[in-house]
Amino acid sequence: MASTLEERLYRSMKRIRRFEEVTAEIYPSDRIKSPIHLAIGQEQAAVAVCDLLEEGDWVGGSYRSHAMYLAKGGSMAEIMAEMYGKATGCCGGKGGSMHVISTAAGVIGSSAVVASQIPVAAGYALAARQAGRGRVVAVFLGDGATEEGCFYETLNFAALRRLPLLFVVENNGLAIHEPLAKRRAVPDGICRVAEALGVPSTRIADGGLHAIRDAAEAAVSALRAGTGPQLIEALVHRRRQHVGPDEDYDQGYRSRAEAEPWIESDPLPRLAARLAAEPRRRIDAEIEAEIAAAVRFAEDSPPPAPEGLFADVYA
Amino acid sequence: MASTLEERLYRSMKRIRRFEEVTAEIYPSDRIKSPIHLAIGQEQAAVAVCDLLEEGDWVGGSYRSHAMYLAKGGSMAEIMAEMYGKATGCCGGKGGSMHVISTAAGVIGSSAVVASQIPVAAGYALAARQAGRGRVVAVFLGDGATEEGCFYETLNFAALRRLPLLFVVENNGLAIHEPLAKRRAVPDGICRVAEALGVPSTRIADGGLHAIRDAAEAAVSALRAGTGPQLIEALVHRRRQHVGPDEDYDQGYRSRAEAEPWIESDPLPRLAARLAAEPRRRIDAEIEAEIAAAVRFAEDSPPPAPEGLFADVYA
Amino acid sequence: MSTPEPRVLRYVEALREATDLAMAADPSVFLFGLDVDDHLGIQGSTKGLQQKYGPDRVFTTPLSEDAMTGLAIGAAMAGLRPIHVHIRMDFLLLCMNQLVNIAAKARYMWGGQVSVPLVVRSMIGKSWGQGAQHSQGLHALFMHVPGLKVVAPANAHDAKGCLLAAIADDNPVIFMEHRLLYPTETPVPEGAYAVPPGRARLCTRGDDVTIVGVSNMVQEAVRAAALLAEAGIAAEVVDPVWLRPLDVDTIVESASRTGRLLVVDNGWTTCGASAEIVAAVVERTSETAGIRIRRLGFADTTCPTSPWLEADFYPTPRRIAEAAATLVHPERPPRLPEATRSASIQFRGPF
Amino acid sequence: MSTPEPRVLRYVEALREATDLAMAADPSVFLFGLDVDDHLGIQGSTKGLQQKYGPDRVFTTPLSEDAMTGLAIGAAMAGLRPIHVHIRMDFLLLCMNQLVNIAAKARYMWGGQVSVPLVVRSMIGKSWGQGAQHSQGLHALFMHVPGLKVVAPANAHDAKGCLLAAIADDNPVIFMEHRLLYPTETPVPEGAYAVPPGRARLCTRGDDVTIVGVSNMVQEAVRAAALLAEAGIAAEVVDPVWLRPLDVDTIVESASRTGRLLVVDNGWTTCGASAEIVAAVVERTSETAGIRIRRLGFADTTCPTSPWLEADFYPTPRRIAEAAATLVHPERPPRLPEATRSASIQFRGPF
Ligand SMILES: Cc1ncc(C[n+]2csc(CCOP(=O)(O)OP(=O)(O)O)c2C)c(N)n1
Ligand SMILES: Cc1ncc(C[n+]2csc(CCOP(=O)(O)OP(=O)(O)O)c2C)c(N)n1
Ligand SMILES: [Mg+2]
Ligand SMILES: [Mg+2]
Repeated sequence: MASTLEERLYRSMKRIRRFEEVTAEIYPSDRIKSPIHLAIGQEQAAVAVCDLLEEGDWVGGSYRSHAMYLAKGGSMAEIMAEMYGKATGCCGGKGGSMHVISTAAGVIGSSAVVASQIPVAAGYALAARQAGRGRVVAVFLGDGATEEGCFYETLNFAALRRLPLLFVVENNGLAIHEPLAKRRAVPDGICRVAEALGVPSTRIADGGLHAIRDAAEAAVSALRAGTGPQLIEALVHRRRQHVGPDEDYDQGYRSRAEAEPWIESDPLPRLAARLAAEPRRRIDAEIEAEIAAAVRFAEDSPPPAPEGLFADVYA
Repeated sequence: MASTLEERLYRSMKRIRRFEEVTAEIYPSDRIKSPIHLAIGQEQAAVAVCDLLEEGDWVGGSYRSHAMYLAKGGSMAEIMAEMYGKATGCCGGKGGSMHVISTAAGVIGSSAVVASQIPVAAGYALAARQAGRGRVVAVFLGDGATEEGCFYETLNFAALRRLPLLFVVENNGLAIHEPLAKRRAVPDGICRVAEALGVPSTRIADGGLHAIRDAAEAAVSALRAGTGPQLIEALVHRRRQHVGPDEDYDQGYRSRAEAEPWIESDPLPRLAARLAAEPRRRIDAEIEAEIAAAVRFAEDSPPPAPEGLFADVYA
Repeated sequence: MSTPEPRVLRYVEALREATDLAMAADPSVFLFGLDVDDHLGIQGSTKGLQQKYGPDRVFTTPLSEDAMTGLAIGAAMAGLRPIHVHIRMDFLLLCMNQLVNIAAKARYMWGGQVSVPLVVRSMIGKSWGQGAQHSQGLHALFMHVPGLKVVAPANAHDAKGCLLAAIADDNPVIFMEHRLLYPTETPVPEGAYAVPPGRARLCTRGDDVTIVGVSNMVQEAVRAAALLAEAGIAAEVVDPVWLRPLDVDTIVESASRTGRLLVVDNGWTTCGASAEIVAAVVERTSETAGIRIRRLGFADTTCPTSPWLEADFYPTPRRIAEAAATLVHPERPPRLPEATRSASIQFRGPF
Repeated sequence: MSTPEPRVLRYVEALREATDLAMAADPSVFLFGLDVDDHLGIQGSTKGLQQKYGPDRVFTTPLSEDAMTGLAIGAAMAGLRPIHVHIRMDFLLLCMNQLVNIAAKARYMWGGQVSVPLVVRSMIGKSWGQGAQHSQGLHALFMHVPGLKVVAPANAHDAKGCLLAAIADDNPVIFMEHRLLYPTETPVPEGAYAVPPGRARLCTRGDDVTIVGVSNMVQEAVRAAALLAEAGIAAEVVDPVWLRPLDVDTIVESASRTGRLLVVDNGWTTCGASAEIVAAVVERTSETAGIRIRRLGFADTTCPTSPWLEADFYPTPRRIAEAAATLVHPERPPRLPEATRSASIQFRGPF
């Protein structure tokens, strides 16, 4: 039975949220052996955009890529095992949480050097355009990444060569603890830069999942039609530390009051409210089972064999 | 007797033009031992902007910096000797035509890696702002340089910290032989990028010297008032090869027809026409004498001593 | 009369104290880089300095490493003395053009008219899944380039003295820190002092084998020396402190005396600091010859995140000791005690 | 029956022919970079290829080296085989983040799921005022990093064979050319052939001294060998061809036999290819020891533009010969003939 759009979105969002919540719960036990950058509170861009993508499309992102990886269909067991440093992880234990990948699901390896994923995704888009089958690439980046020169260079080149590349700026207003106003003279000018370079852009100021999805729908069909790159900037809110499992509203660099409107407008309970009790309970149960299985898989998996250290330095 | 504005501009422009023409004449003799990137046909931005600058202000530029160097008051003898590779050159023979400098005249060392001078000039502007004496910095760059990420990064930072920095884009429509349309999706969008980042910008489409000077006058007084960076884009035409002494309209990548309107609107004969015969003859004579003296100085100067190879690696 | 207990500081505090002293003494010194002004303050090494010196002299930046490096260079040529901080050395790869093509060459290619008194602080990460892009010791890339200086203090005393020397230096200095050294303590004199280029430091004395360590590997080498001592082998551990310029003489003297040279780097060996040290020693001693030589460094792989793999990526006290013992007794290296006892040795001097 | 004269090509033509062959054979190969499609075509090495293969497979770019490198890496991971061209090696400093943090590490950090079949062509400039920023041989920076391969063909035959091998390689290859080699000629077979990693080339045979040359310095070393021969010294000139992976065995064999090793690099010595070669040889031979060793390379300065200074910046045949002669006869090195006769020697083989 094909699931409805609402079911799909709910499932995807809930699956990411719960995966990360469980990850945060496990974290203090030191069984996860990797820095973690959680997307709790800002999953919607990945959920909305990936809902429009198909097999053969690609997504790329940063160290904060659990959401993108899961939304695009990456294996939950393999990403959990990766964070545990196990041989069965999506990178065989060589990448950790910051470097997730799934060529099977169309997830480009994610990168921990801010913005470095952007031109790499453009390279996939170049290959997609060359192949000529209407495939598209979505690259996720933070607001901080838009300050790097290679964001600018990639926008220009993508526009020049009409690459099927969707830039998705997940603007949580922070780079680690530094607010946008300390980093950009025109804090709300990201879309204007893209437009000046020839990349049509849409800004969604309230982080609404459906608004993002509508924008993505228009953008992706333009991409498939070959009219060139598009950009979506979604304002969102990061609820946890930059890195690590906890909340940090008590650290002084931001207040809980700032968070309140975002928590109120959290798309997840809204999606939940729009589902009937039955499909919701079934979906929730499936998610919890998947997470439990993923944790078991990670815990039961063997560590990498020592000789693996020297494998895959070269192809 | 203080010279009039028209005399000043004529002298400055003519001095650069003749210096480069003589350089081009000498070049086939192999006495100049350096690649040369001539500004013949596009001297006006340097002339106009430097006319507004004072002692204590700085200018920075690329490998194509003869005009800037001379307009800001760099020694003609020393730049000629530098191109000859002599000990008396402005870099003691270690920089050649691409790396001119004059700390005495406020010329930041010019750099041959495209766009690399831009953030360096911003550093001077930071120091100028810190000193708080209303000093300003003008950085000259080509249209090609605007494609480098560090142009973007520097615009943003300069706007954020309100640096007294004037970006002067000498847009000759070419990067070596490649036209703008092969490099930018929005070929006329340079000013829009700057504006999107918070840098007020002016575009002078006809390369008019007085129009550039008017824009520069407004920009420099804003800079001195501390309101932050400004950008001027001047469309200009390069009449010689990218590198080397000759014209190259016969090479197929551009036609002489394109050049014609630019040659017709060449500011130099117009300036000449506005001067009375007498001051003009005197200025011309002084310029020719200065050039002859500079060539003699370069030819008569000794080569660097061998032990100079190891000097100034470290301070 | 008892001499007073010397004051002990952690490496991270020593860095902060050096910066504070330099900024208090010279208004042209300023400190900037991503996150230097947040509540964590680069692990504490820049904490409170913005409050003390204001946002014009201590400030964070946009994520724009390339331009920010150019900015620092320009400011330095214009007469200021910037300290530019990077939380990982890996990110310097974004600044290579400015550092190598401008900073290193400025004074030379512009005929001595300018100098670039710039300090670039950066930290090497290790353990807990730092992985490929947050763990690199890239000092060799900078040692290669004339015009740059490179320093890698391995203890709190040198962290302060080298940072003060670097700030006072009129040349660009790549200042390399190690995350795992931050909590380590040594006696650190109050007030300003410099540990300038020119002199390597002998950390332990011994006539059987010379072990040169770099950055964090100095501490690992000292631990290895303790292991070796229990097996009756006297190792002389040398800390070059400054990598460019390098005090080759001290290393040559020691290696000529012991006849065995083990260089342990906190980085890859190929074209690395260890290659340079070996080559420099050999060039100066090849007439007399006969020094047995060995290099250790990162495994010749990318750094993996899994702790089971990462454990074999780095030289450890035990592996260092084994390599040294094999140089001393190539045919029948002695059995070494378990590493547990010496693993906790904290390097606290001598000075 | 006379054997036909072998076909002779210039280095630059060999590069173009290799590219043409690879593009004809494999539609996934594409060629891009600043100015590859203009009427000069990177000195001719890319000339006419856009006309032949169209603007989707041969194209110029904006001045955006950093992003264009990321683009190449992404395209390579997605299944294409990019050749990215830079007219100077110095400009690779703008691409270090992508090359070192992504290209070199992609396969490893992403668990073997991807590979990066990328060729980065770049040219080293020399003479006529190239100066500080247009003359650097930066191969050591790349040799340092596991995951990259580095090759420096020194003649037309190898230019073609190495380029074809590099394009066929599933790893990122830094392909280093030298401007002064472009007009040099050797016999070059028609059709495709590979000069893959693994085997250094013996250019001259001799038992008195081993001279390892890199890139253009191979040719200078061959000229030096001619000078030495006139003084009765038989030099064995070794061209490693591939610098990473490096065929150390051939060098060790030769140096062990001659007892003298001179490494002449087309780059700086500190942490350079010459340091690595010396260190690698010494590590493998230190038990037997006794090889006299010397390095030559760029002067330890920035490259000056003035020809009077530049003349002393580079190793020359004469200086190479003098260093080799001093290794052979440390007390009383023989007088060498004037360099004029050998200066024109063109390296034409053997293959
Ligand atoms: C090139 C680079 N510079 C600095 C860092 C350190 N760093 C890690 S995350 C981060 C902030 C990035 O902010 P943003 O792009 O908005 O992403 P977010 O974390 O908010 O998702 C910084 C500065 C880095 N990893 N890479
Ligand atoms: C970073 C870098 N990339 C490439 C080059 C080679 N190059 C030299 S000049 C030039 C074109 C620059 O064009 P533009 O900025 O418009 O300046 P113009 O020459 O027109 O004055 C290029 C590509 C270089 N010097 N530096
Ligand atoms: Mg953010
Ligand atoms: Mg131009």
